[in-house]
Amino acid sequence: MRDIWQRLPTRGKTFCLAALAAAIAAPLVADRYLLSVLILVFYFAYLGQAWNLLMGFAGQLSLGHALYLGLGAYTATALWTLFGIGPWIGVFIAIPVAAAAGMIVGWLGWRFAIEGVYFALLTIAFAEFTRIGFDHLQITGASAGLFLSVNSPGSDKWWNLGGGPLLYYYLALILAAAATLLVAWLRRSPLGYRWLAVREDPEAAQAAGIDIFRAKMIAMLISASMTAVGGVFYGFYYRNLFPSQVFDIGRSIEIIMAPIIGGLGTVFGPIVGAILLTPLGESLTALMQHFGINTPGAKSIFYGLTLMVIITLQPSGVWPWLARKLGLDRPRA
Amino acid sequence: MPNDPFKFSRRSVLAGGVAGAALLAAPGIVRAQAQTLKIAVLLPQSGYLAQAGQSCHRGALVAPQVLADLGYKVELVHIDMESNPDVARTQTERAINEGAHCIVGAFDSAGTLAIAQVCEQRQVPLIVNIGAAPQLTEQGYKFLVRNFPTGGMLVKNGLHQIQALIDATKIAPKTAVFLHANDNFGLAQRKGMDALFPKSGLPFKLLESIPYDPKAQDLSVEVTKIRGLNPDLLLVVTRAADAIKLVRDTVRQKFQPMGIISPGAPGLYDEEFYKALGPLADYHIDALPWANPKSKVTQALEAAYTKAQPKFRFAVECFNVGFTFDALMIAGDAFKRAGTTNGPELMKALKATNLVDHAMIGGPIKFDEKGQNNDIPSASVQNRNQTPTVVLPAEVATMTPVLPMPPWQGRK
Amino acid sequence: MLKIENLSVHYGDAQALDGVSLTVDEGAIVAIVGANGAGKTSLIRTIAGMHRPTGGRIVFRGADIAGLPSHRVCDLGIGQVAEGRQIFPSLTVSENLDMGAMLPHARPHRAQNRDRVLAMFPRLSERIGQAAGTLSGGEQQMLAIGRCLMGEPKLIMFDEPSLGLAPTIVHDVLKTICDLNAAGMTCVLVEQNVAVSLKIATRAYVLENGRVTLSGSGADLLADERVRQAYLGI
Amino acid sequence: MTALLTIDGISKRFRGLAAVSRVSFEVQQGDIFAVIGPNGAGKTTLFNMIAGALPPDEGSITFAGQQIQGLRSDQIARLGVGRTFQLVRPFPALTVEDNVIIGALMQTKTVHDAEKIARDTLARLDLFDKRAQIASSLTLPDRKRLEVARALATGPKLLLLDEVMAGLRPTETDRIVATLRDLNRGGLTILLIEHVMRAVTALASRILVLHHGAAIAEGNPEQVLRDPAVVESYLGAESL
Amino acid sequence: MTAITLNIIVQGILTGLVYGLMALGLSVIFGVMRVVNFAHGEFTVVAMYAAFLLFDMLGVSPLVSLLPIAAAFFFLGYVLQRTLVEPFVSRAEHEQFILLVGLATVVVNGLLLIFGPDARPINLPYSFDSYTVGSLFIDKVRVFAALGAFAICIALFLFFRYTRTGTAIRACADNLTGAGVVGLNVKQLYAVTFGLGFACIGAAGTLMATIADASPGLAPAYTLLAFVIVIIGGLGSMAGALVGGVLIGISEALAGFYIQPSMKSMFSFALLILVLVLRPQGLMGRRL
Repeated sequence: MRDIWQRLPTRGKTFCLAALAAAIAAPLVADRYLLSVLILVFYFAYLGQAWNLLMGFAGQLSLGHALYLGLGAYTATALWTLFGIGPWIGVFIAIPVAAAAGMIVGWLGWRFAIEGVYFALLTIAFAEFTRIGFDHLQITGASAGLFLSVNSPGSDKWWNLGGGPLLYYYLALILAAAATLLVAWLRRSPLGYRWLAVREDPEAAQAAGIDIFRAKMIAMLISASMTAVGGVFYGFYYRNLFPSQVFDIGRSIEIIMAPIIGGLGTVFGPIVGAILLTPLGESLTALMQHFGINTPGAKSIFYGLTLMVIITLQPSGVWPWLARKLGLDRPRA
Repeated sequence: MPNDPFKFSRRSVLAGGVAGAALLAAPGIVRAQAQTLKIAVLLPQSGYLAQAGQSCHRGALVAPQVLADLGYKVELVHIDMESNPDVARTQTERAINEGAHCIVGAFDSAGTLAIAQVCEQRQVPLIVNIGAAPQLTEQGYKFLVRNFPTGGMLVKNGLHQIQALIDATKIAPKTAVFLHANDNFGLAQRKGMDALFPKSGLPFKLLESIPYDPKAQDLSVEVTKIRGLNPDLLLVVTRAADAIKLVRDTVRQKFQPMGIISPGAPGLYDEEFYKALGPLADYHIDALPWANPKSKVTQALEAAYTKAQPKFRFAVECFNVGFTFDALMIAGDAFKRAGTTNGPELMKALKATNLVDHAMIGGPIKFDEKGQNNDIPSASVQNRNQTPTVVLPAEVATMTPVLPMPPWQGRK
Repeated sequence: MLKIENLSVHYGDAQALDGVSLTVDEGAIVAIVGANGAGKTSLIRTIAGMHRPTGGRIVFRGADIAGLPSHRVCDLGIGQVAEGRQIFPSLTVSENLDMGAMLPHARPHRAQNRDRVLAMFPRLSERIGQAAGTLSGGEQQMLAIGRCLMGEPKLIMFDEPSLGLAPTIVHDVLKTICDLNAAGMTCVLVEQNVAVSLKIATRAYVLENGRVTLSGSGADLLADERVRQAYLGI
Repeated sequence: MTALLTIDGISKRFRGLAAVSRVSFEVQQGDIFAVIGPNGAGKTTLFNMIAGALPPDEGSITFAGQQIQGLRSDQIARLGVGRTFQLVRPFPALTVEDNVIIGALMQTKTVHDAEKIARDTLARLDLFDKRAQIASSLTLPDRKRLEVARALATGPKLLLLDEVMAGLRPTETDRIVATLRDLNRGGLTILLIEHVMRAVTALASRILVLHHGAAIAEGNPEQVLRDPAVVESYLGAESL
Repeated sequence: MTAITLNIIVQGILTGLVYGLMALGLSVIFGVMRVVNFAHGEFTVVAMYAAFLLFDMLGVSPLVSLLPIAAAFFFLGYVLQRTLVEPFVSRAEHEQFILLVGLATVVVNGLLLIFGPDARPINLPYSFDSYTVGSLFIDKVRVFAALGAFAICIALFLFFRYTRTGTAIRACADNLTGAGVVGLNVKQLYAVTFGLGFACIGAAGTLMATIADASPGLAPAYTLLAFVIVIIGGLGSMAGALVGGVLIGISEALAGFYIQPSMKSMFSFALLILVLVLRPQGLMGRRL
């Protein structure tokens, strides 16, 4: 850990500390709306880190992370609503459930040498398969949804992940910060090096003694587990779940936007991406309203155009470019 | 050099960012003791619920003038929640920051519950215009009222209407099949059917309940399955686009039931349904809450609507428009009685609502302790000359019901 | 006919060719020898327009063709028999030949050229409807040469034409090159088989590390101790 | 001396073409063994089979007393066989140092130790000053050296080198030769494929000549290079 | 019972053929350029709207507007490739993905903005007719659409098989280096390929408009459906797209009938997973 810190250039250290301090202090000055936006920023930064681990570091494209998000969310909320098992315990059941799903996807994909686009489509297929499955799973309310009450005993207590925006704000902040630390640490760990090798050249990695299947499976394990924790947060933040919402391919796409736009395979990319994209959407809404434009869809058009422009101009993401500009760059990890 | 293209736009990006940040941070506008009630209307105007959301939105657009004429002072902020709970949640926060005293929305259950979280914490009342998931009023939200029937209530009233239709037309169906979309609304109705049909005493047998995937691309297999069962009545819960596919395949497969009746779901009377099916759209029946043609409020609303939205027909839109309007009127009424925009007091006034004159049929609007209005009866609405027409109950009907429906062949 | 001046090529940040200059006279066979990775294939592909040079000039019959796309270069009359033959395995022999004649200048004479090629390589006409991937290595090499001839080149660049072929077939291939040259075709030959290529070459260049380190007539280089040492250690 | 690597009658066919047929030889502990032959002779295929990248169709490969044919390449690497690729394959987007650390992580569990090993190895191969560069920006000779460094950092008992001198200048070749000799003196067994005869003659204690997949000669350098069959296969048909 | 089963299978085949045609465009583009068009469904819906407009304003039957729309889409695809997609052909998959997802977002919301959310039907005189063969009911429009799909597929097959441009495109797919070696104009051919893929989308969308109603909401579902079909049939294989479509059509029909309609696409995804695992190149695809 200390190693990571020492490796940062001085400007980077200042920058990190300042950003963290600002984030911790934000509720003092920010209003509730800004907080709710920041909650989303951290939430997407966190999920982006989880996905980035698999794609950015281990080089495996998953377009079905909604699967792990949904399984995490459903497991924890169902444990709470059906058996009164709180989320702090439930999360430790949600993680293995999602991780097991990840293992199945990974095992099927990598054992049978399915790669690139084909692997991506396999992940979509699993997510969609599960979505329809949950549409018929009566115990979690099937397609009619699973609901968490707000006034059952203890449901408003922090130990049951209930409460005001500050709880969710700091929780999301802690998740995002912890995920970033974890990713930074993993990046400098033997495991991280193995992933990079697998991403760069699987055959050469194998020749260097790396069991690439195992390396990919571990990446999937961690990524799916992290995503499941994000799912638990989602479930308790929104307090209702519908298969068509959480397992939707749109969710998966949402998760991967921030890291790609921010900078794939970088530690700060997912954060930068989330900081850009979520407020971009919100600002567009606000701007539209400000100028009295009430044309449904117009905002999304601008959003889509922005994505196209960014990926055309900065294919490796905004962060590497930004880091260069701010003098914070080290060679891309 | 490779960064040059970006340099060009940096300034504009910066400008956009600053403008965005300024808007994000816009401080809450003075709130207390306002002369008008500021209501934020959150609807899914884009995304997968756009069709219904935009229909509700048209209702919200004409409401302020009508309400002003009725003596209610409201000011509306229209927000597109994009069929996305994330957006619903942040935009609710923003709307309240910018001075909204009350929220109306949001057609979709997931979005509604995302809004409910915020409203509960900020003690700002949420009036659900449309949203049938029974759980909305079962989760213990203290700042939520719903002037819309639950899935179970819709089915219960719908089954009553079917009995009334059988009585009125003297048909004697022996069998029926229930087809429903397997989404949250459809499944809520299915649960209602499973619970209520056996107790309803209806004189026919329910052969099977068939769920279909609302994302499926065609319904020909479903129709073939139904044709194999050959029921007298086809009871359906569909979305508009699916209803078109359903009727088309039914006609193509030359299957001729006595009637296609929805026991409590919209879907058989949208404008796109008429446009797609023409004469074949006629004689299908929806049993659901409807605008009361005899009510003065409804008449005023219709007049205003017809003027403001010449491209749309009030008769077709009155379900979405009417419920959205009523939700706004409930808010305006509570404000009038409370005399303040203060959330808890407004909420107290809302709970004490006893609104006699409103757009949709039914008695005075009242809420139980959970915030549910339990008195929202259904009417039987039959498509006649490609217009939804109330045929039952008799006191609000403008035509008499026709069953069995005329055969597909030879319709003009 | 072809004059290369100070040509440089980079792949990303790595330099593949560094200031290469060479001349190919009309009717000559010019051999380019060098170790694997010395830049021979990069040179050929850059001339052919498949890579963009980062510096230098490629003058073909008086016009600078550096940076032109490959289809334009081919149309000017520079043909290529590429390393690894690069035939289209799932297309038939006939279709492969046709693809050689997609160049605008060669299109009108497709039929004659085809007859000529098939007369030159009778084996190909026996297999005309067969998928090219099913041919033997030698047949594939014939097809690659035949396909190149369909484009009516003025200059053919052969990149390792004997690679992976049995000795008797290597002999055939080299003989074909000599025959073509005798009929007036200018040839550039990159060949592992150093002795033979130097022997048939009128002029030769030794490429090391992206640079030309030796040049001279084929016979001179064949006698050069440095060449013998570099390639045989004797 | 005992045989570290024993190849016994291995063959490999691709679509009917015999890339390697019934090749047998032994590499003794502490030897530098060279495989030469013209392009397309099957040398790299042979290497790939030893390193586990390709399974042999028949025959056996014994390394340090254990049969390794059919094992995955990473398993073989962990048994102590390091390799380089003919077409160099460093991890392009990573720094030189990170490339070597990845190799070194096979010997050690901690990144800290791996870094130390990597730096030593880089110093040995004259790449220390370039350790912070991105691998894809290196020149070809540097990439070749990096390839060797990465293989070396895994701490192999047997090092398979596939044409690492190709494209190097004579002085550079001499330096690598010296380095390899040094490593060999330290106990490392080396099996190399090489075209640069200057290096082969300087290094190898035994040479195997492959031609069209078959072994046509084996022996010490003087014998082999005087063999007319070898000269023929190498210089090609002098008569045309 | 058997009659109904047969009827369901026939329906499945007909629907499947049209789905197959819809997937064809995706397959053509991927097979040659290795670019996955994530905006596939969106452009299919654009074609549906085009067919709707021509029918609504000028009364042109989709069976007639098929050709002009396909031609216009060819042009659209050609231009898109030349301007937007070309720089991305050799880029990483995820970059292509973001570009095309961005494009899809723009297209689908553009449609919403222009046409609104309502479904737009094309009511042909025979929209509600069906052929009765014994106890089978076969929809006329489905028969026409399936025949159209079949014809287009054959035309495309002939184009690729027997024209020089078609052969050249196959050559690019077969060996890109080889294409450069013989001097094929790869960029041009790629643009033609993209154009052809789009022409397929145009034709498929037009035929689709006769059996389904155009609405923006359809787009993502179409993209997904096309993926499933193409992977099952084999990305890049023309016959595979039709086979995949028919297979999906039949399996969904049977699963819908014998198991439960709402679970029918689950079987498509299960089939997809099975094919990916057992035969990743797809049923009719070449080895990867």
